[in-house]
Amino acid sequence: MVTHAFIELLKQFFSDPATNLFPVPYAPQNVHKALKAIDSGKVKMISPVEVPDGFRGKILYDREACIGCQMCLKVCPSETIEFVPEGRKVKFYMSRCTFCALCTEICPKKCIKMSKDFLMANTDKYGPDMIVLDSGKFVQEEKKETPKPEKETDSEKPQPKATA
Amino acid sequence: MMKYKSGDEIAASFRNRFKGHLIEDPYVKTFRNGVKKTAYSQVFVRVKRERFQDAARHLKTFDGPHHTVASGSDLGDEIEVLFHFEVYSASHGHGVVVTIGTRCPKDDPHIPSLSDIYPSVTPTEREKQEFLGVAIDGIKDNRRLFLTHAVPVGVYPWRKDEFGPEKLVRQVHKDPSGGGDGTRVIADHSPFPPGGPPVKRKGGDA
Amino acid sequence: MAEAPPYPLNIGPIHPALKEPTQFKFVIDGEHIRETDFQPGFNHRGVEYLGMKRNPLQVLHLAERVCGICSAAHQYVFCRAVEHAADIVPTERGDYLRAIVAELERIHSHLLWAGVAGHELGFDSILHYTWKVREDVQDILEILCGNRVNYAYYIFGGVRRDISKEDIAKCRKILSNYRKIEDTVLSIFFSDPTIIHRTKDVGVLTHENAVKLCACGPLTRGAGVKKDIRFDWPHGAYGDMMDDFKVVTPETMGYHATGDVFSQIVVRIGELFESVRMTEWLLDNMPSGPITSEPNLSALLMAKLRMAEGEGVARVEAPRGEDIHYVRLKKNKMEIDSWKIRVPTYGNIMSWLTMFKDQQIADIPIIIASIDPCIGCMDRVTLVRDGSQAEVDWKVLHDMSIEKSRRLMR
Amino acid sequence: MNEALEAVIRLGIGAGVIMIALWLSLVLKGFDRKFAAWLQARYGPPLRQPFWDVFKLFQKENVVPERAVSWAFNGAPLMALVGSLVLVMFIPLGPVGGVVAGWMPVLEGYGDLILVVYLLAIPGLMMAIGGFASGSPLATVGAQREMVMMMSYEFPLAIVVLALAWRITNLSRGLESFSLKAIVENPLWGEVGILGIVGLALLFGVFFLIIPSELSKIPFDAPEAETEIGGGIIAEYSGTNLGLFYIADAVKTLAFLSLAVALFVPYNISPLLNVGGIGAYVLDLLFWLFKVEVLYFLAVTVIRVGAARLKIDKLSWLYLVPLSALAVVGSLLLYLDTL
Repeated sequence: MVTHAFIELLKQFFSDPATNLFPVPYAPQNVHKALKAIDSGKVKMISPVEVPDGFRGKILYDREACIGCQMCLKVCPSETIEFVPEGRKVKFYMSRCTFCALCTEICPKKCIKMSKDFLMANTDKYGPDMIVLDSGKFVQEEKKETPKPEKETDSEKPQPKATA
Repeated sequence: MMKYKSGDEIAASFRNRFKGHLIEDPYVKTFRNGVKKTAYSQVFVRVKRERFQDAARHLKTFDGPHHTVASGSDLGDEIEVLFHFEVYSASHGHGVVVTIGTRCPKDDPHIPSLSDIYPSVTPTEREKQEFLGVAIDGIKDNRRLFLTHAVPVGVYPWRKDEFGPEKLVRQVHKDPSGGGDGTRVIADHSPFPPGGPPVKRKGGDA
Repeated sequence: MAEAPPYPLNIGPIHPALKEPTQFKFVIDGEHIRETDFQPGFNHRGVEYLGMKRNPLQVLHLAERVCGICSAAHQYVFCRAVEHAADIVPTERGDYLRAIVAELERIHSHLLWAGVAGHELGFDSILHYTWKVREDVQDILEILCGNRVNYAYYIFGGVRRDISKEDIAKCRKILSNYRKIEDTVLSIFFSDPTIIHRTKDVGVLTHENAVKLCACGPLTRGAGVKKDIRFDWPHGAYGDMMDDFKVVTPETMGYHATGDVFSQIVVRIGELFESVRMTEWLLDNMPSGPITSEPNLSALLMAKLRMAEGEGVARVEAPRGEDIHYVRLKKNKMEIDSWKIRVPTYGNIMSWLTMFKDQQIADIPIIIASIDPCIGCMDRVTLVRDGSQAEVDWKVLHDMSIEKSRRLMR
Repeated sequence: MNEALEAVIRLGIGAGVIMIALWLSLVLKGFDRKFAAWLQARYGPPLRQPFWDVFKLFQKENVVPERAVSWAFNGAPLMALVGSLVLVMFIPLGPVGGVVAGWMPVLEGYGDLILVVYLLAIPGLMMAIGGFASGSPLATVGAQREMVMMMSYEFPLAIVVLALAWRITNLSRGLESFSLKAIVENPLWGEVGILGIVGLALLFGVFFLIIPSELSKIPFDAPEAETEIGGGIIAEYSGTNLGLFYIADAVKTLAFLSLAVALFVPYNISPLLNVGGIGAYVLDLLFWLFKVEVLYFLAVTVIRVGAARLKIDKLSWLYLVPLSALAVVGSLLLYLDTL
């Protein structure tokens, strides 16, 4: 009995598989050794699928620009952000972050932003990679650059309204 | 085509019918969204406990009340239980959300069950029993629904008084009454201790 | 083995037919089910309790995490409930963008369900096929919202991101791909003899029971009841779409509404492509204007939400059915005073149990899957049990896992 | 003295055949998984994955449930494997006839097709015994289903085998009726008329549909039914026992497919290409492997990924009524052809 499913399956049989084999084609016996091999260049890593602009990944924090207003603490749903009274700065525990990006929007100085980095798996949730203290000065740099044209949206232009 | 009543008409109907038995005046909230500003509304009716079942029956005079859920909150001295319905469901644009609620004092925490009128309320009534510590008289199934037996009987997560779960937040294994590990509680998984729901004495701190 | 039939058969808390922990207690006689009982609560996380300790902006992202699949629906409905309580009016464009994400989520959720249903029937190829197709809609959601699962797209008064011209073009391209595969998907699901054999007259929910037990979502539409909150309670952009779109029931797809699992497949697959058309309609008719009525988050939080007093109920047609939140806000109090979530699965428990009547053991997985259960949404408290000697303490577990990680790193 | 020597030689060959069969069956399983993955637009595991699976299962702890009858529970997997390995001894694994006409199964002459059909039932029977011995309701349900399945598909299988054997006797060349050797060396397709060919095709079709059910593969895997009864018969099995079942299943698959090839397509390619000597043997061996793999792909892999699991009542009906009827029609056509 030839069903539609059979036909579709046979089509798939003769086309390329849909999977992206990240990071290596077959599960390695020892993940850490495989990662080391990738780092040393012995094994070529198959890169993950590209993420679009506006992806919410690991937090970037411009420590210098921060004024310590603590608004981000008020909106953070998961207590990711800890206030450090010395210097009136904050630090971010990425293992708790829910990537809602509310802190980036409420920050009056825009000194928090989200990178495209999503490979954050770690065995130690308080490890150096999992706490964001300072990721360089990006607020000033961005100001120095000529202001990029905003993504063109059609919200300003008149649009045909919904017709009845 | 049948006549659909608006939120205001439904509120007025409750106002006339239950005059003197209302906790507060029924009120309507109407919203308009989208480009065409289509209106939709919700009605809040709060009836005294004695007439609560009547109010639920009165709701049946409107076409097809669809029961969704009961919510509840601890108001301090009283416990409020709200049953959310939609009348004129499956009407393509005429639905009205009707919330009928009642309150009971904490020293007499029980309300009548609606399970004879709406068979689908049993799970949510079970949930209210275990989460709010309010007994539902005439409930069809008295077991706990969501809480496992690791939560001791006598702790009700939505209570904001001494029966609340605050003391459980860090130490689940400690029985609030003192001894025991609190994990094995009662054989029939009833949400209440043998004497019924906990009673808060007025003015007392228990 | 010792017992004579009928004997008890427990499905769950952990079982291949269940994607999330819950428990069914059946009494079976040979292959036939005689009695059914249901015990949820294995995955209770106390979300409502947590919510009553947080301010609405924080809860917005907690609500999103009630469920991974219908996370947009929960954000949407929570937003609306708070707006109803605090008298915030969303903007027109915001309404449309909200509806777009909600409809895209319906596409992805129904595709996911179709795959899971196929898996429960032993038809894993369908799982692989639908999930492959689902990647496309996930891509749109990622473009629109930033991430694939928890979108963080809604905010009180509108949405958080606007849609750009090139994004609209990308969306249209992907949506037209869905239109292309429509016939293939319909014929795979509606004419496969093994699927028909496994789903026709299985798990029947009669029209009468669907009305009496207040079932919701595709389950009730499969029984021929035209309940759909998008059209019954025309909130947001759905009020504008009422003339162009109708509720999808098996009748509109050309089948009889028998209430069995097959009708639900028909409804869900039909709705999937209806949602594709709805999204295109929304993109075509999107009004211009601001995307949110209060772009300043601190003003929103400190002024509007803190000063709000009142209560609100909101309902949204999540992919699985009716999703309703009740919120009460108090003046000068940052935290939410009272919050109640009701998810579709909760509303369908009573209907579910009637569907098992006189069915076979082989039908259990597909009947469980047929309502598209989301136990994680329904249960909402986690308990870490410790102290008792027989049980493993979480600290011990934690130490064990650290030790294992170290061992692996060697 | 000669007999003792012959016994020793046969033992040695037998051990070799077992080794080859174990290796080949796992390789074929690897191909099965790879092709299934390609059908589903996946990459699939490497070909060596079944070996890793077995290797890993043999390292794991063997858990015996408290309520299980432990001797039956532990004995069943071993007996299932022994059953499949004995089966291998009776079925020609490799090209037969043609250049290598002298090559035959190790135990050729010690048993016939009737024995093979009996041996085929042993792994399934052992799985049912193991399921009943597990003491879990899920396994019991699975074992009940396995018994129903066996009762259903053995009936058309018996009809097919009987029809073939009868036709071989009817060739009136003094051949033994149930001898595999006779069937293999006298392919029936060339011996019968047009009616007979139709009959044989019907019988082949029935046999083809018996393959996935005999091997408990989707859509006929109701006894295991992962999503319904959590593995059913093998729900309680773990470690070495599960590994033994795994190998038994692989070997049985190989044996059953070889039987199908031997019964219905016992042809060689070397005469066609006019090759001789050792080249012919290699070519025939590859061709035989190709036939087995094609049959594996069509009868197991494609059906396995392209259908939903059938319910046990439908399944039983399918074998007892339509397929049995088809088999009877096929036999009748074979009979009519001799008139």
